[in-house]
Amino acid sequence: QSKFQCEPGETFIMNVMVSAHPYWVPVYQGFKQAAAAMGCQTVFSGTPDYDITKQIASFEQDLVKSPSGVLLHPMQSDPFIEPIDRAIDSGVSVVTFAADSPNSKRTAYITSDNLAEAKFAAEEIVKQVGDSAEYAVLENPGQSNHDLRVTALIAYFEKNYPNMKLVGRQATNQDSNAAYRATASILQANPNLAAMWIPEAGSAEGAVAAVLEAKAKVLIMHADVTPTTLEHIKAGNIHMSLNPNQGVQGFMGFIATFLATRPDLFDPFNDYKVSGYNPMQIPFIDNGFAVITKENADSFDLNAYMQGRDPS
Amino acid sequence: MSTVDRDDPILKITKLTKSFGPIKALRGVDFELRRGEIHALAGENGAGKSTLMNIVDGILKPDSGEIRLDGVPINITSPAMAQKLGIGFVHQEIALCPDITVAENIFMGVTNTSRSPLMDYRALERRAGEILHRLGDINPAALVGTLPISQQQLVEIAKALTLDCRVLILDEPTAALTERESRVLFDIMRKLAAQGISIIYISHRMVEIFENCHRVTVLRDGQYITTMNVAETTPGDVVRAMVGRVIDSLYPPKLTAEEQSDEIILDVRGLTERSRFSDVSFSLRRGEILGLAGLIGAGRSEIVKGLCRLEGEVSGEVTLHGRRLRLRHYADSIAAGIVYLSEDRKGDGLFLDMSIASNVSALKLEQVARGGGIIDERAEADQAETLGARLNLKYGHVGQQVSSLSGGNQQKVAIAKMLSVNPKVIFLDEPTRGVDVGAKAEIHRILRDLARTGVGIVVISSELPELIGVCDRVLVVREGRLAGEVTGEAMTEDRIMYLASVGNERRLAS
Amino acid sequence: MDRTGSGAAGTIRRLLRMRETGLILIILVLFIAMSFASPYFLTWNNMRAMAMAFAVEGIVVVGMTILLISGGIDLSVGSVTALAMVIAGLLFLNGVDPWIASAMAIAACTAIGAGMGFFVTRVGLHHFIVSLAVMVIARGLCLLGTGGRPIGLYTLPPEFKFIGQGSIGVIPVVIVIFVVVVLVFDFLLRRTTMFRKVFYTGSNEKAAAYSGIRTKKVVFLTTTLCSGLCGVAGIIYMARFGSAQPTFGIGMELNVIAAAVIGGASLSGGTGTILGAILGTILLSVVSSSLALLDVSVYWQDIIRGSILLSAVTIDHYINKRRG
Amino acid sequence: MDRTGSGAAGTIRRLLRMRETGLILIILVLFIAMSFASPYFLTWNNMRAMAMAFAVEGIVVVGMTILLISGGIDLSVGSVTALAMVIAGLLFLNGVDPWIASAMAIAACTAIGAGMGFFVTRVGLHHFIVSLAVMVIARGLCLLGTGGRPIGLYTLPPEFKFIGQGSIGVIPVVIVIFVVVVLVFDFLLRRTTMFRKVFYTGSNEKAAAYSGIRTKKVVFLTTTLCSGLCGVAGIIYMARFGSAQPTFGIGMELNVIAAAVIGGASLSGGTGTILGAILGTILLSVVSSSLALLDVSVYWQDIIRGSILLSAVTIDHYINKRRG
Ligand SMILES: Nc1ncnc2c1ncn2[C@@H]1O[C@H](COP(=O)(O)OP(=O)(O)OP(=O)(O)O)[C@@H](O)[C@H]1O
Ligand SMILES: Nc1ncnc2c1ncn2[C@@H]1O[C@H](COP(=O)(O)OP(=O)(O)OP(=O)(O)O)[C@@H](O)[C@H]1O
Ligand SMILES: [Mg+2]
Ligand SMILES: [Mg+2]
Repeated sequence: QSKFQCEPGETFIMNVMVSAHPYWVPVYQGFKQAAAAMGCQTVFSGTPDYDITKQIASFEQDLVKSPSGVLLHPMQSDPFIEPIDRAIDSGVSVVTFAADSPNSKRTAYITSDNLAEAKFAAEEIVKQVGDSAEYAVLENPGQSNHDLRVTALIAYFEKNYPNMKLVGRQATNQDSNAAYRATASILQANPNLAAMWIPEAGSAEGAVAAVLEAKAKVLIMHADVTPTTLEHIKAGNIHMSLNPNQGVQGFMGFIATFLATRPDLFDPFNDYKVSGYNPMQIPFIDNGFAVITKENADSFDLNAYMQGRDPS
Repeated sequence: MSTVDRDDPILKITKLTKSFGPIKALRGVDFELRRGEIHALAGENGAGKSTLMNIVDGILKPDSGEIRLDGVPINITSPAMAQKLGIGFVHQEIALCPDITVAENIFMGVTNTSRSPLMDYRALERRAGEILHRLGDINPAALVGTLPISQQQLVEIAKALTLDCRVLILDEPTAALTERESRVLFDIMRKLAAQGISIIYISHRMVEIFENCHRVTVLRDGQYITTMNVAETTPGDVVRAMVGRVIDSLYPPKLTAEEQSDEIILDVRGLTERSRFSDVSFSLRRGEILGLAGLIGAGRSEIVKGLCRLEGEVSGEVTLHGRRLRLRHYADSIAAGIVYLSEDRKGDGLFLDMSIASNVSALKLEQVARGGGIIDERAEADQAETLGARLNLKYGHVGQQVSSLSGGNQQKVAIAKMLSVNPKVIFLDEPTRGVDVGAKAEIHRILRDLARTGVGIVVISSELPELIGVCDRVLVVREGRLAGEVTGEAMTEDRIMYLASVGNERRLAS
Repeated sequence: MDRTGSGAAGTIRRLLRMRETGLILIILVLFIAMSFASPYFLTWNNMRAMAMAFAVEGIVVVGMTILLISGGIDLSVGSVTALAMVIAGLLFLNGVDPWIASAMAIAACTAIGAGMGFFVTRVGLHHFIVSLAVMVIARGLCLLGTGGRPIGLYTLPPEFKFIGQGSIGVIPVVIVIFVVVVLVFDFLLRRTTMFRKVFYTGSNEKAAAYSGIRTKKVVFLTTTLCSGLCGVAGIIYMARFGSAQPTFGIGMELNVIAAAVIGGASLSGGTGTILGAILGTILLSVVSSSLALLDVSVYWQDIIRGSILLSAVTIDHYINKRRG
Repeated sequence: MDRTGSGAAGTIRRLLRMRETGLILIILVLFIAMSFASPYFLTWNNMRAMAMAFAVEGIVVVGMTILLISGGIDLSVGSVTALAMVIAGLLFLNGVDPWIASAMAIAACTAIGAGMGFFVTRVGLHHFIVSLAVMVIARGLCLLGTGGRPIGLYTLPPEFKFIGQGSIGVIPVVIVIFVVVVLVFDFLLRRTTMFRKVFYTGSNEKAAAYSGIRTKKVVFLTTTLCSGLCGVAGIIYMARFGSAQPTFGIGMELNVIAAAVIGGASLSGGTGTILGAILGTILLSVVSSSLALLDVSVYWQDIIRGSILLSAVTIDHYINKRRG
């Protein structure tokens, strides 16, 4: 039997916050597929709430069940240092995904590279509207990956295309009605607005509605995807969307977690073994992102993808 | 009084019982109301009068017993149903909507059953004005919440009069009214009775019963005692039936000439509040009970509340035992020993959802606390029990919510609260509102005893006989000013009414 | 100055006596300030966009105001609105005619309101806790129905989308619906005997019951009505956005209650007007839109928004105190 | 059976008369059911994790309960808690001693509470609207101070982190603090003259004023106290997480108010106990934790959670009604 196989009954847990969010669905599918290939059991866990205390409680409860490893999306980095370290000390391997806790003892971190996304978006915008145009962003202060997507794009423009002018920057917190309101106002104040960059899909839905209503010609790019924005992409109302490769995130995330449970498989060319570290350390794995356009949009219908699959 | 049809009771109640947990409020009560009669219901506080009427109105469900209306057994389940059956009810505790105008309040029941889908505010206000005109001067467009309690009581009465009812229940409607308003009410009652409407009238005032009612039924401790024809009985008999013993003298003896002292306890000079009252000056001598008389809205309550710094921005001097007081808040007054018993026990007198004990202790918690402000629950209970016994309070245990007491007993809790602090001066605004004869005499005796020990007592009452019976001296208030003073022989109802209403002919004539 | 004037002077005097005058003045000042601050503010397009931003929520505000007047409160408005979208969306995807699907969704929301009304009036629980539980349950149903994923409804027929996206002349249909709802309920609430009972019940439930009003029925109906109007709002949102979002309206309840309270509704029942509540909605919405129009830094927006809210209610309070 | 027993029987009878008995029974039933449903439930680690999940919020619940009893309400608890973390965190990063920084942060929160108290008692606005504005403003301050990013504070000295992460014996310090706060305020509220005035004020503000109680002062102080306790909670969270999070506590207010209300506090003031409120917190928290432990599908969790909440208050209501 291969060493890349689980013991009977060996279980891995994926723990997230706001657990009903559809983002996790394909991630967990990837996680499950890798687990199935390696004969492992999986559990989807976490808290439905946007509440750090509850997520920590659920993580600690996961530990009570003594799983082999946990693939964790920590809502905030520092509060998880102590729980993660305690888990590792008790022999449970922990890998983070989509959000990190860099100062903890987690062995690996897998995510899509928000800086790469922002850079791609910036270059695409310049390609479409030229390098001296007005643009606006919507944001969600406090959510780190969204923050990064926005700030990185602004910084990239400032550095490389100084003639790009930021004329609107509004917090809409994934609320489509708030995004509608903000976009409508930005459009009023800036008739020459050429492009918008939106770090998530919920706000994009509201922004599109406002742009369509105002009959403005604004290039909209956003990250993530929902069925509605997908349809807008197909209809040409949204130029394109950058979607993290969620499946890869889950699949590779599982493998990284699995590997972390079997440090003996590996004799690294470094000091880790002698200095007591887990040699299966991977500081950063990029799961990549997909560019969704009119042409390939059909492959990103989550409802179609989930047809006949078990979400749990 | 001969129009009463003797053999055809419109309402017949047999063997009605009702308990609240361990308290048996009614134990097999019988009652019979004839067509066109005014039937008084008498009994001590807590005898079960309101409970009985609440059952007739469908507010409470009886445990057992039968109610027949027009000879037909009937199960009244809600006030709405009672109203449909033609039963109107003026409640002991005023129940009006404070955010709504007087006119709408009066016609609430009518609006409810109205077939017209639209409101006609103008017509409402006009019709409300017509009814109110007879009762007193109230603006139909005013919000009820802004009216003093006495005027609210008038609104409550006006409300019942607009109902097209066959049985009208009045539960102590005159408790906060002066005689003038009461008389208007009695006139209306008699007219209604002449039209064949049957009226149940609850009151602790024997005079009212004997001047206006045909028969009287007495309850005691939730039991039916007797029904008598008013013409064939005397107030003494009724009282004996109520309390089971004779109450000989209703009012305690007044100060004798030699007891009178020149020592001034409280001296008030030039008390003024912008629009409500001005230049009120009087002094209170040791041992005497001072009365304040006046028409409704004359400003008696306001003067006294202002003096205690409960309301308004008041100027003027207050001297207690020769020491000038600097009062800024009511708390200062309490600290100085001056307390005020509110006329509106439900609105600002009591914490209805709290226990008897914590109500009684509220004025000065330190009294039942050990060092450092820790409440001694035993001491708090003792305090309530002692004062409760002194006032003849009828209750289960001192942890009971005040809202579960009968109206008169709630009033006693309010009085107990005032007495708890051993005050130097007490202002009592309608102190015996809703209190039965026995307890009333007891309260009067307590007031007199307190006065003799040097406590200053000032009584505001709308019941002139009470003022005359209890007080050594009465000040008459008219439109926010002192209109005169009566003492000794001159203390008659006519004299007081004259002083209260001179220059106010228009209102008196209406 | 004391004589009762007729005509224009009388109208002005009556206006000044209205509770809403303070709010109207505050909004006017805001409008004037904004039209100096931004040349785009007083444009037709901006006005239209601002109105679109509060019109649908305004329908929920109407329901909430009536419920508040009757002495109730409803925390579930956000999730019930979302649930309406989800139910109608799922039915439509399963082949049901969108109009029928919408009617069924509104009926379902109304039934939820009736359920809350049951727990409040029959069981005797408090509106707060019942609607909190329903808020959680309805959100759960949204998630269960959709797996947490928004439902794309691009295939909705154009005549259905028209109610959310179309215009009659230059006026968007959404705004027409909003105005009609507001006018109808304002009239009902001020003028009909049926809705006056809502005030009586909220002002003093006991007094109302003693006058023969079936107060439980009144509360039951206002609770049901509020949820029903959430259903209507959900359908309009669905037509407008062309999608059903299971996470829609999180936190909406506070906004909606705030609008009603700013407009003079009391949390203890008995007072409130539709006009006032709508002015409250407009105030909140115009402040948000203005901050966006002026491109105020996101880190300052909340601070400014909260401060304006606090100042506005303070000023309004003093205007009313002076007047009354 | 009617004789008044002494000893054990008397204690039981007294227990049965308490308002909290219903809740205790419900929680017991839940515990028993859960220990059959999951072998992990009754483990020390699980109990510890569950207690840690509600301990700090429990301190806020204490403040809210007292405020509710006095007739107030506070929607700003979540953002004020976050603000305490942010203020203390920023001060610490700028070289202030962590204890002094914490004291200053708590003082700042207390001052915010005093500000709300001012608007409520002096200006005369409603708690709801004032605290809503403050909720928005405080959140804005958090964002402004941090740029929306959490502040990492692992350099906090270990003796400071001890209050959030340490244990005394096997008992986490957080839980010790929580228990002490609960016991102290339970005693104060039940037994002291000072806090009795809170009940009087909430029960009937006018009657309290007519009893010589400075009701405005009372309301001012309860409002201030609640915010101050949020400050304390924020500091403990900071020590526990080793970071200050500007987005912490969003939506916390509903949870906290729900806990107090489940525990018998009335939204119209005058009633409530600390014990009851804490039981309410425990109930809500144990339900959430149990659903997580049982791996219930997320799409079902909200539905079950809401239903349990509704059933629990219904059962509690009937138990209390029966008892009289
Ligand atoms: N809701 C209640 N809960 C418990 N006991 C009650 C309740 N209502 C009334 N009682 C009790 O029932 C008895 C009868 O009360 P009721 O109000 O009928 O007296 P009453 O004759 O109207 O007295 P009063 O003259 O003081 O108004 C009293 O002992 C009272 O304490
Ligand atoms: N809150 C209020 N707002 C406006 N006017 C008031 C208010 N309270 C009392 N008044 C008015 O002040 C005047 C004095 O009322 P007050 O209650 O002192 O009279 P009173 O002599 O005690 O008579 P009673 O108590 O029998 O009505 C009345 O004209 C009354 O209408
Ligand atoms: Mg009575
Ligand atoms: Mg008076």
